[in-house]
Amino acid sequence: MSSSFTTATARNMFYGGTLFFLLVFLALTYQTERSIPQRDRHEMLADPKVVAGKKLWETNNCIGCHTLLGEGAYFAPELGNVVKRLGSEEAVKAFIQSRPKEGIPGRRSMPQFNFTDQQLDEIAAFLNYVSQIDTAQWPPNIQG
Amino acid sequence: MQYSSQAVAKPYFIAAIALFVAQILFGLIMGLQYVWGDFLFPHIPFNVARMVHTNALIVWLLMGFMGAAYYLVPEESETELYSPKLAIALFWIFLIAAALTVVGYLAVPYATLAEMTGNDLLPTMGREFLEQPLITKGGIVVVALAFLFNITMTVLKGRKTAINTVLLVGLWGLALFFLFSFVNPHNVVRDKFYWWWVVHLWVEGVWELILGAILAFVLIKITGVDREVIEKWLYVIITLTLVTGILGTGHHYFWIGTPEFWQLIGSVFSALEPIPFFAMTLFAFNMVRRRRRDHPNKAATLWALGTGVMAFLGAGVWGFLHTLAPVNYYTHGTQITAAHGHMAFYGAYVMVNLAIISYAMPLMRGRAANSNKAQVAEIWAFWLMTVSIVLITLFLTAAGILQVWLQRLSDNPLPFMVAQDQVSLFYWMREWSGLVFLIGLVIYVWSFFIRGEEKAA
Amino acid sequence: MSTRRLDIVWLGLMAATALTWTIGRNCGASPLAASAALAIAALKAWAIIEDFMALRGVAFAWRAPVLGWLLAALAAILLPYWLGLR
Amino acid sequence: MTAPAVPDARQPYPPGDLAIWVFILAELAVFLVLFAAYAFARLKHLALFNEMQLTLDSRAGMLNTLLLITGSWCVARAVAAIRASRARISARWLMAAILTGIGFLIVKAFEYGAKFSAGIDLETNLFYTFYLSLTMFHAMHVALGMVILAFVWHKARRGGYSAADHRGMETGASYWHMVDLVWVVLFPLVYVLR
Repeated sequence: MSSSFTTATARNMFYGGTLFFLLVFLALTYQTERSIPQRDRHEMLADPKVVAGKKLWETNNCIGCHTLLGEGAYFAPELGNVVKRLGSEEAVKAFIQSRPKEGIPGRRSMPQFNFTDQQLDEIAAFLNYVSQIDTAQWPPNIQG
Repeated sequence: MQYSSQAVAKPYFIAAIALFVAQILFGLIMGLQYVWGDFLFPHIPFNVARMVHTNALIVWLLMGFMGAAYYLVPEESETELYSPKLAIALFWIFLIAAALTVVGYLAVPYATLAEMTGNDLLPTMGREFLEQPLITKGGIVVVALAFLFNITMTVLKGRKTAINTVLLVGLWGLALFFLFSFVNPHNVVRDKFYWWWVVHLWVEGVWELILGAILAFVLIKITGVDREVIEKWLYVIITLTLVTGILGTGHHYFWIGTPEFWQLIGSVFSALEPIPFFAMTLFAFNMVRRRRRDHPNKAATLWALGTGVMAFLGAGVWGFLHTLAPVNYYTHGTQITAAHGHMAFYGAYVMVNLAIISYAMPLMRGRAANSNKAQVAEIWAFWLMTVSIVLITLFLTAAGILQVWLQRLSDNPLPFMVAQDQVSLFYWMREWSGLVFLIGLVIYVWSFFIRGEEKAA
Repeated sequence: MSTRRLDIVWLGLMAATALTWTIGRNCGASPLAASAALAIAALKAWAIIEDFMALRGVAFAWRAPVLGWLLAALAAILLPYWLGLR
Repeated sequence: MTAPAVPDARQPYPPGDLAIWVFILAELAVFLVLFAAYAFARLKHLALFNEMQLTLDSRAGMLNTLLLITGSWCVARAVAAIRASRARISARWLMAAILTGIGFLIVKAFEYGAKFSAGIDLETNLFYTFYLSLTMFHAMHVALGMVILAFVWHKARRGGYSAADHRGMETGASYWHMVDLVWVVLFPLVYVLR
């Protein structure tokens, strides 16, 4: 078995194959970068509230319980389409604002973040932006 | 242990196991919070426990990889480690940075931690697995580069072997892809696109190279099969790994706003990702069957064989379950993903770490293998932890299937929380399995302290 | 593998390709044309495997995966094509 | 001169290094899954695929098939030549194979040029997602095969191979034949089948 199977060929195959597929991957990344602008509603990022909303989303670790476009923690609902599910940005803001401080006995509950009105506008604007992204008709239904 | 500088690996392994215990404790907290919603609320909310759980996992696996590198590189290159003092210094920097980060997660609200640690300078926090503050990320980069310098200098002045080369490619790749954790565009689609360059190209790319190199080293030492055969198979396996894994990244680009050709490419290539794990299992069993010596360390042999099997099951089979786009459309963001995550991480990376620890620790304590009593305890721990992970994965898969049916497939889909209440039975059973895992882990740690007649090194 | 035999196989493959093309060009969307084209492709592939790849004299353990691949590819193409006809 | 080399008893291993054969089988598996995906996608969008197929330039497809078959033949003749210790002639056959590869890529370049200038790209419709993915992925394999053949040609010219030892050339030859084998199935599937 060993005579017909040399380490040298296997090693060259490793470097050749890896480089080859890395190049294919970079080419597809370039193609992705070229076609993302038609799908990502980047024009909404011009609104400073959306950018600030993303920062709020990150600095409060919302991904620690929720999923966004299906990625994150599976403890709390998907928020990629929450503006559509609850109906409006106002409804989302009301929900966040009304979280009980000591939680709901015996049940999972979202902490009260004490956001100012400005911050509530920002987080709602961010979630509205995310809900507009073309995600190939995902999630399957409004429940997310 | 042929070189005195290999002893540098000992603190890394000890710290790795300690962090492993911390990871499991927080895992149990989260498991309980799934069924008893406000357990420890608001003191340790779910997201904080999750950060500690996932970050402790990644840090202890990295500690284990570094310890493994410090142990096997001197022996492979037949020369002393370039700078043992640097290795010890880096150990303390890394451990303290990790400890401070965990204290930061637990002591202050995450938003305050962000302000305190300069997240405004360069916002990189608040993303899954990459929640570390900016200074911790900077610390990780410094530690990683210094570690790589130390290991690379050792390899350069010593014998070049395939295991050394593959390990170095894996470690340099790991450091390189971690740099993408500093890429955090406002555009959510691009943010997620490059986030996967850290996460996927780690665990389904370069980490598999590190896994292959460590497993090959352990198998050479345990089976005595000559190096030429093992190194050839190592190269073939990691070729299949990167051939399928690099374009396999596409299976994360189905529903995040990226173009839809990824659904074809991601499905096709990630569908073939189990092949290298299957080849690794064949390879491991083949080498053990054709062993030329009967190594006294039965436990390490079991860990090495178990790594192949569980990696194939967890990463391969459970990965394939939900990797095809039409299936992933329904299982994306459900407990099925969590089930795959548990068994894949345990099967591939936890077990290979425990294999090298189980092989190297006795040698570093001056004996060829632990006493028979200690090995029996360790083998009990092996089966308890492995069976428990299989149970956790089965229960989460069942929960995931029911969740998909109730929340997405049925003609009147239930809201998220209502569906979660329906699957709480499986969450209870998962929590009990988690306790079994903790028992197994306790026995594993205890097995290091069992004395008895031991064969000299 | 004698060179004369290689030349014969080569000419055969070239002719088969031309034949496949003319079939595709003229007969168009008839199942008969399609299956003929596929059959010729199968023969061509078989010749390449046996003669050019020189797998004819090789142990079955290594010949089977490649020939098996050819059969699997043909099946994967024919099945949906046949389903499409109904 | 052409003494027929009677194939001795079953050789245990295929020509060339076994490592390349593992890689060949992996690549064949990828293409098999791509073919199946194409065929089933065509089943679901029959009208689109049949209509779009007409926009393909089947003459270019046919020419490419002829080129790759000739390239495969050249490589087979190169291996036969080295077995007869004719290193210089073997190198010339290898260069002929590389030229067919260059021809293939040129034809492909024209074909893609026409498509891109017509505004067609990877996302125009499902057919072109499949057509461009499959054929570009295969074209890159032709390119990789040519890189391998170039190495082998370079070594052959310097007398690196002999009748006794030409495993490296067989390795390169096997990979090149795989690239041709895949195209021989891809051509009817994409260009001819209606």
